[in-house]
Amino acid sequence: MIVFWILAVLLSAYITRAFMGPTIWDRLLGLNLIASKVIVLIIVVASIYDMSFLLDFAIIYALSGFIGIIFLALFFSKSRLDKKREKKDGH
Amino acid sequence: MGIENIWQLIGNIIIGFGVFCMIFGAVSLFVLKDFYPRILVASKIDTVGLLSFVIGFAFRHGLSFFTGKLFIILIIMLVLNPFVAHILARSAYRSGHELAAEAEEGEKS
Amino acid sequence: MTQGLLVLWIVSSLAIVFETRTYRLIIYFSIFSLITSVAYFLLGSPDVAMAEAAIAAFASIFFIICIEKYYSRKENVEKDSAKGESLARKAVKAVPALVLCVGLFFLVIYFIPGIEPSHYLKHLYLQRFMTDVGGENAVTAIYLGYRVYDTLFEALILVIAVVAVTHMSYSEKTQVADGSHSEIETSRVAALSLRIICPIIVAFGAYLIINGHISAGGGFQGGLALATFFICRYMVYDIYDISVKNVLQWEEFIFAIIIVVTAIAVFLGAATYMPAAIVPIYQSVYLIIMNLLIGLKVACAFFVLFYRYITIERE
Amino acid sequence: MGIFNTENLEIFSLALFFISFFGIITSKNMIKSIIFVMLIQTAVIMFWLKLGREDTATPIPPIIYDPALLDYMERIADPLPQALTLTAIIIGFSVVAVIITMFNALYRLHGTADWKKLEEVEGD
Repeated sequence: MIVFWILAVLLSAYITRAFMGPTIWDRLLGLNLIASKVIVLIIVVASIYDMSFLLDFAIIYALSGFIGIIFLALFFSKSRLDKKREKKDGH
Repeated sequence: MGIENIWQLIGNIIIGFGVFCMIFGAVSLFVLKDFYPRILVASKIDTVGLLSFVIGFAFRHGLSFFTGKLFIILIIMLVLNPFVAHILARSAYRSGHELAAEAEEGEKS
Repeated sequence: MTQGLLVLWIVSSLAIVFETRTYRLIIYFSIFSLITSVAYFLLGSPDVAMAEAAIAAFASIFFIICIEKYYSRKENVEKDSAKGESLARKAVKAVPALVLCVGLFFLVIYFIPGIEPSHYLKHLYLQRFMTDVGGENAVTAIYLGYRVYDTLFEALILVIAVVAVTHMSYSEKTQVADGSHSEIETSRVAALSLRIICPIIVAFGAYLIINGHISAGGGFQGGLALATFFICRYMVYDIYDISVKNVLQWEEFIFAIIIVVTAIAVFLGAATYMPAAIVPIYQSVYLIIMNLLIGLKVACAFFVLFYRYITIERE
Repeated sequence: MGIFNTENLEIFSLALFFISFFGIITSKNMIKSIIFVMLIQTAVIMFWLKLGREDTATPIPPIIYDPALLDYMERIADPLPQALTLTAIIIGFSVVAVIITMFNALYRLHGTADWKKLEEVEGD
């Protein structure tokens, strides 16, 4: 039970980092950590309920959460690339 | 949270260690200044924390479907977590996010 | 604990309100939908939580794809971040809307305590669904047994949406030549780790579809998991060897089969009226077939949606 | 273990409803209003799930793997709203997918993602 509350505090710590982070990449890092902290939260809930099918949700959550983040990161880097390259060719 | 048998005790100790790790992970987020050291430390500690959590809960539940599914989650997380950190760091570097030290050097020179 | 989670929920939605740069909007939206997915889970509905988690991932991918085109040109980025007008003037303009919303909010709060939902239906369903429709998952029993017409029309709307997206996406070269590459540069790490993850995704999607009527899960969630597999596959082998056209035809074909199966099932009375004593096997067979068909249909639909968006982004 | 007490859930979901309503009204950026369309739908779904609950103790998912669960009747979450929410989420998302395609086409034609500039360009 205590684990539950500690996890809640950690979750909010990551969210503040995600909101406060200066660059986009800090925000994505915050998002990534929130996703993995939430999975641990689900494992705790599933073990309290002691129903094993609740863990299916944790697997789906892990897969879809991370794939969302992977594509966000991929497309962020693609778009700024040409701007960066122009700056390099500039000077 | 009465602890019935020895297995639960070991499980609780390992979960305690996992929580202890994760608190350091959270602290590292705010102490480190630039993005790259932060992502390195946070995702590594995060994976270790998750690993100890899963093993702790596996001890608490003994050999059952619950532990089986826990290990499926463990495999997925052990593969995906570092992979996402890699993608993040690579795309951050690709899109021109210099290290703080490099940036200062650049301006100084 | 749920109170804290819901406060975070509201905070992330407020963050979306006060953010102007589009990149950050998408990240906050992604955080928001991750939190809603956990909130559904904590409120005792794993089926809805799974669907919401997968939809959150798809939504942020679709958003980022259409944003990325907008941001690749330099001037848009500067224009967006420039503070158009002073904060004060912006606030003044927002005041009437703010007053309206806050007023409505307190108005409705004042009337809420009057509503007292009756739980007659819930008791009815929970007691009788095991015998009438079979299977142990009440949610699947409802949307496949008692309310099978809703599912039919929902599948129809999904087909219409996919057809609309494929024919409405504005690009002269909509007919992407199969086998042409996209510019996503993938590293060896991506190839290796996705090779480990992809079989797990497909196996897990099939597991969700097959025993959707026993444990949490069902046609939709399994289909969404399969669609996630196609997205992973795009990351590594980014050639279009599967042509979008015949996947679309596949999807409409499966939809036709769904209609036929439901018609037969209703006429034969498998869904709700066949007494369980005679034919319990028939009921679970019907549930598995329906879940399988819906799962495949949803997987094809989201596959087409995803590949159509990729072609928009490509040129 | 009152971990999941959900007394004032409807206040939270109503608050979110009006926040996103306010957001739709005042959002200048097209993409922001699309995001708020999805937010409003989530708020309605959260309110809808709350109505199905009798008491605020820990809700049990409606999966009855052994009939003994049935005597906790009031704590089991109501399956009916969940079944309807499933179709609502997928229909909502397919609507948003079509909206995003329209946004793409509009942006291609006029090159702006801003409601104000769009009116000037189209001049209607």
